Amino acid sequence: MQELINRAKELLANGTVARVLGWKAGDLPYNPEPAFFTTAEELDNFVYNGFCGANLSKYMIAASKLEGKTMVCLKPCDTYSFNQLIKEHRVDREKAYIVGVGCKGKLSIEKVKDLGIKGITAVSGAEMSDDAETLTFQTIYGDKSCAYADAMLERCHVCKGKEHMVYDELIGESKDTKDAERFAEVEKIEAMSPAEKFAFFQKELSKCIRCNACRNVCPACSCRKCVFDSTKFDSAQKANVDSFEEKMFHIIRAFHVAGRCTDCGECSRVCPQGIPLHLFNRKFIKDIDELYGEYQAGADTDSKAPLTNFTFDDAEPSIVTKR
Amino acid sequence: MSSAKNQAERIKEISGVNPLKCMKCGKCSATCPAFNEMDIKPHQFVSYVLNGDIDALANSKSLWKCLSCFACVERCPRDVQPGRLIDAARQLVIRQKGQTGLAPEEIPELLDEDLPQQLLMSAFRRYRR
Amino acid sequence: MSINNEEFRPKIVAFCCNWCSYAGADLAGSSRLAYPADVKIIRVPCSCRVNPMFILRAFEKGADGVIICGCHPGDCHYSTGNYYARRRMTLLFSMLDYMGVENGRTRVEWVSAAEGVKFSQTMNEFVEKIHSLGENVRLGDLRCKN
Amino acid sequence: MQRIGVFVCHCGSNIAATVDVKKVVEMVAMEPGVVHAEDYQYMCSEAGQAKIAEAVKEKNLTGIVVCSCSPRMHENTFRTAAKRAGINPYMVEIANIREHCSWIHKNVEEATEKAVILARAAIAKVNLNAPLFPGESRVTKRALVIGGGIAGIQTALDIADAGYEVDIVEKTPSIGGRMSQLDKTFPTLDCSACILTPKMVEAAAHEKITIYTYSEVEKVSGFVGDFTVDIRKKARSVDANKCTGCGVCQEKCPSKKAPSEFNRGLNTRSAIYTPFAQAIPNVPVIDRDACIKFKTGKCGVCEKVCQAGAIDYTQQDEIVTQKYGAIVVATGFDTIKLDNYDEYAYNQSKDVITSLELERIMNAAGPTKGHLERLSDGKHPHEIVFVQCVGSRCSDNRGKSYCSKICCMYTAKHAMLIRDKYPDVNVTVFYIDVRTPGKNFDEFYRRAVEEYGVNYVKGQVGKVIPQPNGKLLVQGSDLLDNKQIFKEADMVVLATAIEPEASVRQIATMLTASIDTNNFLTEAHPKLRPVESPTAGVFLSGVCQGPKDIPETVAQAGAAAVKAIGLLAKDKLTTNPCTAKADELMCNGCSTCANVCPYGAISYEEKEVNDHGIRETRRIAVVNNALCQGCGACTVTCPSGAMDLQGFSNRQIIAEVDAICR
Repeated sequence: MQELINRAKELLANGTVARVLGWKAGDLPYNPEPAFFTTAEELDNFVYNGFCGANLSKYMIAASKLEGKTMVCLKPCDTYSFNQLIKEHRVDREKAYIVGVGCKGKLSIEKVKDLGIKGITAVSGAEMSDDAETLTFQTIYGDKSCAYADAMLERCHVCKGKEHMVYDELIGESKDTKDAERFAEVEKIEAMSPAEKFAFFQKELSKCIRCNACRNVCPACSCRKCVFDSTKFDSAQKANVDSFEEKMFHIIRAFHVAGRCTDCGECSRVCPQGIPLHLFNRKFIKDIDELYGEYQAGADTDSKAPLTNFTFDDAEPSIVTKR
Repeated sequence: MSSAKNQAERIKEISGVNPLKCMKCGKCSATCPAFNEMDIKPHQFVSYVLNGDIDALANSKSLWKCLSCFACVERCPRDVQPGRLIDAARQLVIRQKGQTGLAPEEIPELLDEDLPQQLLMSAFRRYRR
Repeated sequence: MSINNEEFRPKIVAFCCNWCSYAGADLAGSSRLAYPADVKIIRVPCSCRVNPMFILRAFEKGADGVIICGCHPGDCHYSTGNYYARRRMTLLFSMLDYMGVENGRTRVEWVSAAEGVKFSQTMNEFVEKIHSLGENVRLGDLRCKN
Repeated sequence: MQRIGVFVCHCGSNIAATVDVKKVVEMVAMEPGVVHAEDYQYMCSEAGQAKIAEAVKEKNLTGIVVCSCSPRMHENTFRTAAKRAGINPYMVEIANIREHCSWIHKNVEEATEKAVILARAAIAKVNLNAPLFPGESRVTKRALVIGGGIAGIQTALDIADAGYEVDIVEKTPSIGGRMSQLDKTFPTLDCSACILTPKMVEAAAHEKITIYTYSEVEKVSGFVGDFTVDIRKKARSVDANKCTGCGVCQEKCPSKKAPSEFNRGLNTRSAIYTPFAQAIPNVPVIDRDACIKFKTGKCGVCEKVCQAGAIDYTQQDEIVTQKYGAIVVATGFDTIKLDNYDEYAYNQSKDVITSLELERIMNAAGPTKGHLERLSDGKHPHEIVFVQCVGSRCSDNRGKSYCSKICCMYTAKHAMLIRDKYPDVNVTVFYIDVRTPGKNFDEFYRRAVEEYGVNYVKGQVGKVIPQPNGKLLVQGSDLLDNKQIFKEADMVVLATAIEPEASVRQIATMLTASIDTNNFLTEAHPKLRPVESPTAGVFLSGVCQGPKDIPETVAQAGAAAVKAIGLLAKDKLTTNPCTAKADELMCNGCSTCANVCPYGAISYEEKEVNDHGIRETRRIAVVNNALCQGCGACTVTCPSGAMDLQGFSNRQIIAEVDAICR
């Protein structure tokens, strides 16, 4: 972390960048938040640890409009999102100085809490430099600990790899934390009966409070004006009644990002209700991989996206009933 | 009359053939190896069924002269398949006669070693429904 | 199909592309090839104009089935529209299936301007299928409030 | 809110017999926005249109809904009527209550209910319509004719005579097509070559006509008035500018084993060849698959003997790119393959031939120099059997469901010519029906029977069995005598079904012209627009549209030419205003829409926008209205919904959905 701060100060000092986009400490030991830093003094608040899950790519849309370059800290999986935004002309590569930061898996405070660890006052073992396999917590109920891997975000268990897809320089070591099958959860649902599937999604979606956190954090949901806020489809957000967007919001959102979603998992991470929203996106990814060939959004900036492409002998929609 | 109509419907149902598709080209009769043995010719079968003249069909020699070789079925350009109609008429007659069928246990005894396979198959086609 | 007032009368929306399927429906009409009145056709320029939102909207408003008809692949008036539609609809249908919505409620069929018979047959089949599935409750009920 | 008038047409009894039009009027009058509703016998009539004008004036209408036949039929009529009445033509919507309602339903209550719903959907849409204004696009005053048979030649001549440039693209080394392969023509028995050759020469000599033989259309882009076409000129290996057409190369060529396409493979030709003596251009091509020089590198005889030095083994395919305002398809036909018809023994006996092969045998330039002889042993036949409808009128999947139309007449011709030239030959024709509609056609057929003694037998042939003695045993039925006939014939001639030339499917795809399951190109309207494809600017000439004989083909070729001329005579075309349009404030500039646009109509501009007080420069999608054809692919692919289609907007379609589902 210190290496990062030093480098950031250096880049600010020599005028390479006008600001730094990273994380600063939050009000609790486990909730650092994205932040811009413009001076060396401010950078003393910079943090980078296991709780810095936030994908900073989307902030670069706004930063691309600012004067001068921005140093942005991107984890390996964040770089897919950044590439995808380059492809869609939403960020300016020239306005970014990308520091590819090391990552050994990010942590989910929900998972920690689920392990029965509550009332946390301090954490150790989450620092980037630590190679500790164990997290130790000081809590108001005494010291507690758990395995690092047990507290990781779901997305880190299906890690896309430790390589950065785009960067100007790399700082820190990364680790491939994949220890589960990416589509295992999707397959589990696919194997259910229609009634079970329906019950599953009804239960999950019933939790939704339409806070729009998933949409707001999603790097693919970068529209200037979301269709759900527009009058063009008669689907503008209205009172919380039994209306179209209430029911269809998540299907439509998943469809809108299909072929563009990098599976960064931010939607599920930020959902205050704990809805596994990635299951929608990942279903599309699985279908795309199976029907149209493997495709990883954001792995490059020039390939044709699956939904803006076709082959003459693509599967017919009736394949859905046959599979 | 109405029973004749019913019988014609029954034949259509058993055979799965739509005699209205016939364009009266006569290729069935042109191709039939048992043509000379028949009093009602294969192409006429279609019009007999169309006209509901089932009694004549039921009493015809042709019904029992057809070899079920299905050459007419094979060659018919309109998918009318006169062979299937004849087959169906035969079914109808047999069903009306009632208990003339063989009991399964009687069959092995009746089978001749030298019986051509083709004949067996043909009988199979004829009686399988 | 006999109709009595007690019977379930499905609401079925058919999106037909202007160049092939709508013309096919016209041909079915001028050839007097009947299909149930439950089917109502919306004319779109091309199957690729059909936004998944339209389909979900229809279900949300009470449709029991939605069918999308376009030119046969390779014959699209706009060259490639139906290829895009094919991918979109495949993914959408797969998603609906994944969420436990009976997949028989959605269908894509390629019907050319010359295929009046196919149009009528397709609609008859589709209506029959919807009848067998009964009223559509699931889609309208996806997010139950609690 | 619009002020909408709804007009419900009875269409005589076509609609009124199944739809209670009065009830429809009553129901729609209550719809929001509707200020006027009436019904009338024939809305499309002069009087019907006057009613619209009257209501527009009296009720100050801003939108019109006509409940009538398909918009594909009369949308234009009512748009024009609206325009005359002073309303923007795009404020009209049609509810199709005939093809989609009255004609397919029998129950009045049910049909009326549906008609009301369809009308409501149209009303809901009109409520959201906005006036649209067509743009203009230019017309390139040049036509392309694909196919150099009699259809293509005639179309090209007619267009050229009207003063426009025409290019003919022909796949084979010479123009002339199937007609050049025919010996005589019915019902006059003119020599085919004698009437065709002058036309070929005229086309070649015409200053407005450019002929690309041995060439194929490779790529088509653009739209009516402004097509861009890539033509692949295949390498002839002969320099057309130097070649004098002396023919020595063909004589001396040592490779003479390639089957002659012109003679239907009945004999062979040299590797360097012109298909036939009157070929135009009279410039040979080297068949590189047959040429010894190309296969082994050794030979070069043609190069040595060519006085003009025209042989060029290094010649490459060349792509010519040209712009056209109109395209005429005249790709013609071929006979079907008989592989599925084993019963006729076509593949087993050389003496079972197709009628087109008989044409070549009868022709003086054919494989037998015009002598009627058996191809197996060269013997003179005494008994010939003709079989009609081979592969035509078949509803099984072996043949074609349609009648090939020309066979009855050419068989009568063949029978007559054979009986005339060789009175010792017995001719029997097995027929299902003899179809002779056409001027002097039935008389012609009767002459074959009455004057020439051709034996017509009503019945089909079931099997042709080659005999050890070389004869062909024909087993057929005589339905009138109720007999089965066995006839020993020396030759059997099959009236083989014709089908569209196989390459037409690819061409149709390139042109986005619709095509039916039999590979015939679809016409814009089967009765009223028989020579136009539904794709604007594409016209149909000859058998590519449906089976026809020479006079019909020539007539249709002329009609297609007139349609093309009508288009080329215009300086500007009005373009469809139902084009895509991006909402500047919503557009992300993400380029997704451009990726799916088949016309390259979308580009991006850095544009200064004012988004509720925020002024900034943004990358914004801009649609070129002249290029956009209004498919709507971009509208669905656009993640933000910024892209919308005028005339079929998201809100309009959703309003229709709501109206239907409510």
